[in-house]
Amino acid sequence: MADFLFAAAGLVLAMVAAGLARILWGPGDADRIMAAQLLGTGGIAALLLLGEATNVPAALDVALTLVLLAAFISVAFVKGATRSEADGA
Amino acid sequence: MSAALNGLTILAVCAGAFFFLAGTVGLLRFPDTLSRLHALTKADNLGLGLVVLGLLFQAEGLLAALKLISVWLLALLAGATVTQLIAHTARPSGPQA
Amino acid sequence: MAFDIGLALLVLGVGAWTVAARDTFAAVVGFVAYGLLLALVWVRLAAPDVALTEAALGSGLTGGLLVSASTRLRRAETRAVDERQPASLRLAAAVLCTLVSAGVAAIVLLLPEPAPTLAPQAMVNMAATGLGNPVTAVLMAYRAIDTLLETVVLLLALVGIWSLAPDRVWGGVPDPRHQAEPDGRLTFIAQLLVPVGILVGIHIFWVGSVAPGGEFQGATILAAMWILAMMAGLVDAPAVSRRWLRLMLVTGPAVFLTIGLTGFAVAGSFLAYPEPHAKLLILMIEIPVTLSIAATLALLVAGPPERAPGR
Amino acid sequence: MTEATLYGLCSAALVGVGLFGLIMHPQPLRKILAFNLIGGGVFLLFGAVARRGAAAGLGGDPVPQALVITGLVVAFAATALAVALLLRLFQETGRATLGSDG
Repeated sequence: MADFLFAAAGLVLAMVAAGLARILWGPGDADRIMAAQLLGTGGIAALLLLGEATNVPAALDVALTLVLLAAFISVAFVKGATRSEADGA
Repeated sequence: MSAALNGLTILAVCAGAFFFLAGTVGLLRFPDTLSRLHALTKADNLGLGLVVLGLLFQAEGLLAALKLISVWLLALLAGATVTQLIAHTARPSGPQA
Repeated sequence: MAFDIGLALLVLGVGAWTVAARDTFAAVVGFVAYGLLLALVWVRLAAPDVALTEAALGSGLTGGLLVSASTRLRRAETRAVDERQPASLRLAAAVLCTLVSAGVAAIVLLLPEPAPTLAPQAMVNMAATGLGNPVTAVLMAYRAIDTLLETVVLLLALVGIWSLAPDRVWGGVPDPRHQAEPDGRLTFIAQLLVPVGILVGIHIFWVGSVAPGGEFQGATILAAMWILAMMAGLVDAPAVSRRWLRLMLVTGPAVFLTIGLTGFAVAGSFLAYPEPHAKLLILMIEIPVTLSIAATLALLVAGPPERAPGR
Repeated sequence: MTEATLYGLCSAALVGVGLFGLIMHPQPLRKILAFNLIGGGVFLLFGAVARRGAAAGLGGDPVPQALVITGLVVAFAATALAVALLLRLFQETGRATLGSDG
């Protein structure tokens, strides 16, 4: 079972890493933030699988932290983008 | 019993991995920002949800199960709302519908 | 092992992208991804406490800070686009950096065998503190002086930031007032996340005595939730000259210092805890320190005052 | 090769990559990013050393791990101060570079 979960963690991470190519292309900031968000959810899924495979229960707390902070970063982006418009006006 | 639970875990995790694949392909292939957002939210919600579901069959104790479900619910709700906010910045005039 | 090689290559790739990207915002997004992957690496290295800190602080709070800074600096950046260095200089720098990398790599490969470790001593002494998490025991007992100085460093950085305020807003409110969004999406997400986040933050602080977690990780989550509430317009940032705020900032280090000094009287040296009460004393330090750190971290993100102190 | 050695080598490469960015990028924000990249590499080196010191039923030596936690907090404080300085520079001059000719 552990081997399967481990392999699944690697698989999810590899696929999401391919999504990172989106960061390279852009073109907009929104695309980049989306790619990071996909990496975020994929990373969290990989982390949960990894934690179960290697028997690290604290991985759950790390995942909770990542979810909260990922939302925090996205909101910081939205506020920053609107503020930048206000600065420029 | 444990074999059946393991089977369910494998099934759900594989399905979850498939949705991550779909999300990645969508993100790479779809032509415009808003349809990419659409692809992304599917991957977010279903991929992570199925992985969480799969791991629930292995969870030891109520607290661990609760944390797993909270991770998914938070990702779901925060993801959906944040995606809408990002859609706003992608189109500064704001969507009309 | 294949997983580890893939993860290490991914970390390296994202790190290289952070340096190579032409666009600053793309580089910042790369950095956030880098932090997330590092959290995975820390789990692989059997350091869940560090993984939590990396997720909360190294990637999360730092990421938010850099994301908002880079979106604000957007307009300045377009002017600085083509400031490339000459090829000869790039080559020289590349050679230098390769040498540094090779040096560090050589150190890694030549590390002594068997590896020196303080783990057995840490385990033996952990019993005396009454704690169950060796990393927390090291932070709060064996290396308590580091932890005390660290809380002071945070305050000094905050003083530095506040001193950047222009005269007319001296002692004022950091951050412009955020209007609640008319359609309420941001308000909704904040009302949802903030209470859950506070709960998670307290949980991670509380389990820190027996399981991975602790004051810095918990405080970081609390700080992020405070900033989130400010950004959504749920609460306004306080004027930095407010007395309750100043008290909140210094209480933690002050209590830490007081208990440390009492150590001279009751246990013979600075920051020595009398044995039967060690756990209680550590908790008495940790609770105010956590609150102080949370407030300090949030205000570090909020930046220097930008509005005159209101009524 | 153990995973400690693998991630140790990874940390060595990260330090080099970050140092390159720190030297070559003219924009201060990129320098701040590169500084944090180097920080990640150095902390990872500590992590590799800690992993090698696994003993007494622990997966790693807790002392270097605790030092990394301290280091992460201090690195954050330094980053926040640097970002505040940079934003203030931008407010005053409308520029976010240090070049004398710009």
